[in-house]
Amino acid sequence: MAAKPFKVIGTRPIRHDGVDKVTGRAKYGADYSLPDMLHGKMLRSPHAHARIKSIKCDKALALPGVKAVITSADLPDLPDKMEMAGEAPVNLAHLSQNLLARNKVLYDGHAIAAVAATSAHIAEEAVRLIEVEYEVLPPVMTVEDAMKTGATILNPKLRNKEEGDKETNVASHIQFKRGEVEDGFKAADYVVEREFKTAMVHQGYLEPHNALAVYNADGKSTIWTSTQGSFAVRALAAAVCGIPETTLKVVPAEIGGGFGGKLTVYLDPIALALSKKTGKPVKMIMSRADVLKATGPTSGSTIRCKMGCTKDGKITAAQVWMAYEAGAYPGSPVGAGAMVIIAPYDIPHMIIDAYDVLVNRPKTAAYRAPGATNAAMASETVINELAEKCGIDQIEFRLLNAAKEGTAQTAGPPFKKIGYVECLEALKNSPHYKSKLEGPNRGRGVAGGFWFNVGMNSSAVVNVNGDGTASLVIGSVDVGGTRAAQAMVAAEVLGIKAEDVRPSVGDTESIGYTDMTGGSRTAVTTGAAVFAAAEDAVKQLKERAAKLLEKKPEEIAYEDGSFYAASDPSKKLTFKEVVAKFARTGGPVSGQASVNLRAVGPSFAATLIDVEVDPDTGKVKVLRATCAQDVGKALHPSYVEGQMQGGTAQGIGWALNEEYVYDDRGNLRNFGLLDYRMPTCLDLPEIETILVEVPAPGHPIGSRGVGEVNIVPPPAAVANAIANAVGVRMNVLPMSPPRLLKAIINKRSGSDTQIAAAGR
Amino acid sequence: MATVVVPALLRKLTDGADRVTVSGRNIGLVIEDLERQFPGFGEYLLQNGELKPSIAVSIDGDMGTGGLLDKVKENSEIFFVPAIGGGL
Amino acid sequence: MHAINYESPSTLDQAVKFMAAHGEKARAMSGGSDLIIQMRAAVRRPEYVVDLKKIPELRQISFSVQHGLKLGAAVPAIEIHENADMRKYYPGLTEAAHLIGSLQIQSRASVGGNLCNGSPAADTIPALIAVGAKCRVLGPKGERIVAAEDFCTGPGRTVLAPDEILVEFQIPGPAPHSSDAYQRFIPRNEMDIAVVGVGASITLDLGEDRCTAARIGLGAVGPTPIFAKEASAALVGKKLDAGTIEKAAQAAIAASSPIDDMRGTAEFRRHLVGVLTRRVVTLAAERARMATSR
Amino acid sequence: MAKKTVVETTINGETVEFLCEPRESLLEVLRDELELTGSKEGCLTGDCGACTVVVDGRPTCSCLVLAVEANGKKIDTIEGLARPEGLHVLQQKFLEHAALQCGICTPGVLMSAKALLDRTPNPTEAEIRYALAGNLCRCTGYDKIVRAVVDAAKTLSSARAA
Repeated sequence: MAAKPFKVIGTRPIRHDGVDKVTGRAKYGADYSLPDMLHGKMLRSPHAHARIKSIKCDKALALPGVKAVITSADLPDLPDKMEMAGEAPVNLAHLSQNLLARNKVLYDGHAIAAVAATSAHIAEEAVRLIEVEYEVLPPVMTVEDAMKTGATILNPKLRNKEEGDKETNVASHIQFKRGEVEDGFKAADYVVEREFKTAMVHQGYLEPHNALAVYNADGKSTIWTSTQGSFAVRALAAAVCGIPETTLKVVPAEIGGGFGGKLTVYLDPIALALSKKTGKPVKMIMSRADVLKATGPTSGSTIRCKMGCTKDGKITAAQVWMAYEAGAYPGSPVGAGAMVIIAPYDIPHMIIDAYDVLVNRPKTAAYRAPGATNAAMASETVINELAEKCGIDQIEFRLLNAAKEGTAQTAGPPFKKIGYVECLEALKNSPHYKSKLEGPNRGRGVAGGFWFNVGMNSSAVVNVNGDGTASLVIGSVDVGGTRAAQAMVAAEVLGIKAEDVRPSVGDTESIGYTDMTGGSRTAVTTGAAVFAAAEDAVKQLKERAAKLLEKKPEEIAYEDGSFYAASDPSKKLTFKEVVAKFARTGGPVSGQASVNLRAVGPSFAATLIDVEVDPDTGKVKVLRATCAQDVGKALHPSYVEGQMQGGTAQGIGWALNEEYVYDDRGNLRNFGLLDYRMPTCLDLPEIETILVEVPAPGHPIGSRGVGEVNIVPPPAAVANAIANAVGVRMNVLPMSPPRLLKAIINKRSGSDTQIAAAGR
Repeated sequence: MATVVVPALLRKLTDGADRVTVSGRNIGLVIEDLERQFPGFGEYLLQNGELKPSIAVSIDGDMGTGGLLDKVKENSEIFFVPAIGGGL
Repeated sequence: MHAINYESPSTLDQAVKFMAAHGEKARAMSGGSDLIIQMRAAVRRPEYVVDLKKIPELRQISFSVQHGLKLGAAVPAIEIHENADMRKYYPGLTEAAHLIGSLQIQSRASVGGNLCNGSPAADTIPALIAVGAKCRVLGPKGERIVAAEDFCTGPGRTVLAPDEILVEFQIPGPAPHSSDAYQRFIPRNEMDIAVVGVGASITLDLGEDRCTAARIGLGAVGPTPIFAKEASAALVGKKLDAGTIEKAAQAAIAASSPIDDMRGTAEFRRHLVGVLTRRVVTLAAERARMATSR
Repeated sequence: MAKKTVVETTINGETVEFLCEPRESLLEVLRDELELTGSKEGCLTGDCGACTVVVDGRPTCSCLVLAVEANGKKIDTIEGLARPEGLHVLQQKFLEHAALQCGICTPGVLMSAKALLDRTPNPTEAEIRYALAGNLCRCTGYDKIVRAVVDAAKTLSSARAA
């Protein structure tokens, strides 16, 4: 199939859900309502670290309109170990305690109680009437403080197995080792070692978390919610509430952005528990402040990166120490960070030590290529310093060391066919790189990035209609246009127009198990499921055609929209002719497939960014950006470009102004979109995209995940551009005006340009 | 005999060896053999009779199902790597 | 949000009477782009919200070169920017108003609301100080006039008594060869609160090539916006060369007393006061040079 | 508790009467009372623009307007942008240029763009970016949104010329 030229894949049809979304008709989680519905609101901790001594709810319950108040006492106490919930490994005790604190609050905004009332306003007022007595504990806000001996301990159950079973804030230590790193550094002519600090940042989806839950008298319940994974919500919400998983139906609403932050649950189990207690539907919508204080951020980090190379530019060794903020419970993406930080390069000797560290900040969640962007900020800027020392162009230097098919990945297995070299070549040959950059305080920077992509499980059903159209049901939530891409895959296999396939996202009872939309897996794995389901339908149609042509099914070929027998090609039946007769040839035709995809093509990107620095204020203007990414095979190029532009934009925000700012009491200061500064329309240039297509081995279409890797290079590319513009090497994210100005002033005064991460 | 590439922190169990040879026609049997040769391996890899959720297996460059029945060929190359999920 | 009552008087007299009756429990609102947010966050919990937008005096812009400008306290920022006289004769005050939030906010937010909210970082206040705005305040005891630089008494606090309302700004007509400018520093290019804001008005004697009058206002570098007297004086009677402007910039830095917060460090803010004072004085002087004698 | 007030307003050309508490925002009433859920809640502080509607010809954050203030006003929401004959040119261009991904910011962006083009038929790219600065989009990087508005402006002005 992949050999034949595609007819539908690679074209740009209007997305099937488009009209609903430009007319305001598309229903997102918050747009659902039920008769007699209550509204839920949460009480959250004003302290970063405290013991809860008592919770009094009587005043809140006395307020007219209040129907119920719940605390962690209303939820089952779950086992404190990693388990599979559905298909996802999760520590249910930690999950449950993060939704409603048990005994201890571990961050500013940690939920303590939930109220259900007849209006949202009444619920808010009731929350103010709940009285909580705290014993305030000292907050631990940085990985440095958390790893100190004698540090305040967040979770006494956590033990350091490596050092005599002591209490610790280090949830895990992972190490990767290849060759003898000291030998590698001996062989180097140049060695660069830097320490980097990157701030905690949020995914920043515009739609706050929401949930509408109804628990019925028969013990069956339903949740409508904006999530990246309806089956994950089913598993996690049921576990937290202590009900059988399959008594819960989860209906995925349209979702207003996720970027990894809507893979887990926050409100869903709470709304369900409130519904169970009141017997009425309960709707919850998070405030923006709660979204920032209590959901999703990805880890801030401290990374020490040392690399050496020969004078002709061959990297000989890399040594990395990295510690990521897990937040209040274990689970930072430091493992992934460790496996990507030097993965784009063929380095004979390396050692990487990675630590997952508890701090009094929100439990981190996945964010687009989790752990990779902070990691690349370190490795990709050190690489530019090495390139400068060698006097080699920054793209050429990367080409000299780029990973190829057969290069060992950090964890050991060799890469199959990958396209990093092709991305770098594409960037090198781009009009952008060939253009001259003139003017004072302007600079140009390149960086590369790698992300795995995951396979996991997907299901799809293709129902062929008598009029020659088809309906497609998938379990993958559509965050950015994947529904259209899947319809195109079905259309390609069925030999009909993309417009003639009507795709829809099924709920947990109308489609087979499907993992979350995440890990850049949807176009790839669900695409493979749709491909197989459509082939299943075609196989059945061949049998029908065989009856009509009075031939054996195995004789029947389907090409260019018509069925015929090899023995008699003159007698052809069109797709429409065959499906029109399905009732008389054996009934409806419905193709189905469920896949567990394991060979998944990882993706690489390389990004080129021009900046202009205002040396008086330290403010950076991004003048031009170009992203080259290996997408395997683009299904719908417009939405692939959109992913690349969106990831680049988020990466630029991370580079320049986005950060969590906590005061010394551990309270988040910037919990609104005024002071959590995501890029506006005026902060970004036109973002150019180059789609590099190196087909992924083992995939029916050759697609690779396209959603994530594009966020990885920008911060390092901006840092490299700043260095090129004003000669200062930034080792901190974000590179906000006060920090860059300080570096520029330090450089003028001749002092070390390696600035402290402190201060804003 | 298949080859297992030993995760860095487990090389203390194999007195530093980064590759060891094992017998067994599937991952479950391979882990049994590892435990026999290098006591402690099992505890690191298994949790109540199943592969730990945090660990993935790569056999000859392809990710395994996460189950213990994944086939292992003569002279297969096996890696135990941290699982990359969707990010829960 | 707590339960509120909404009142929308259509005359000054009704408004004054209502505030006199409910002052302590009432909060005046014009655009609401600060008050509604504060009520949602339970920072302010008034029983009565008094919407002043329907009072004609608070919605007018009347200007003549001779008599100067009367700017209603509740005129939305966007109407100020759309007014040709405002853009021509008070470009600094106009650009300050045009920097409040997004267009969606400017369709509601007013200069009066911006001042009464009492934020040290409010964009229009340094610009009001620069043009020498006087604030006409009305209460049960009658009317009083307060200079813009004397209006704020601390973060979120002003000279307004609970039963008083701000009616309008009275701004002197532009002298020949005079103009104003306002600039702020923000990390993004829109949708931010000023890390530092500086407004300046400059009057020139072109024949003598010197500055005959100057006023510099500073924002976000103290508990209230600041009238930088010494900085202004440093320009008067001088030729506006780099040296003179640098003296003013240093005086402005000396006049500022910033703090560290999430939006910037004190050190960074002091530096920016210098940068922006140089830029704003230079820009205002250029405009004044262009301004034909009227 | 304050008693409810009757508000009479014009929404998408239709006279509409509704009953609301003084503390309810225009956004709440549009979404919860009138079931016009096209306007979205993103922040309730006027920083994201997802709730943008056009009030008397001006783009406005409906989360920062008390519903009682809407009395006697003319309000246009995303639900009124398309006509029975078909989509508004802006809507058509957003689809053609793939100027949306998750779509949650799209109604607000479209209403801001509509207000811009009604006052400024031939905006520069800078004017477009300024007019949309109050509408955050986290998915697209704005690039395709700007292209779509540029194209829509061209199409509209050539239609006017013809």
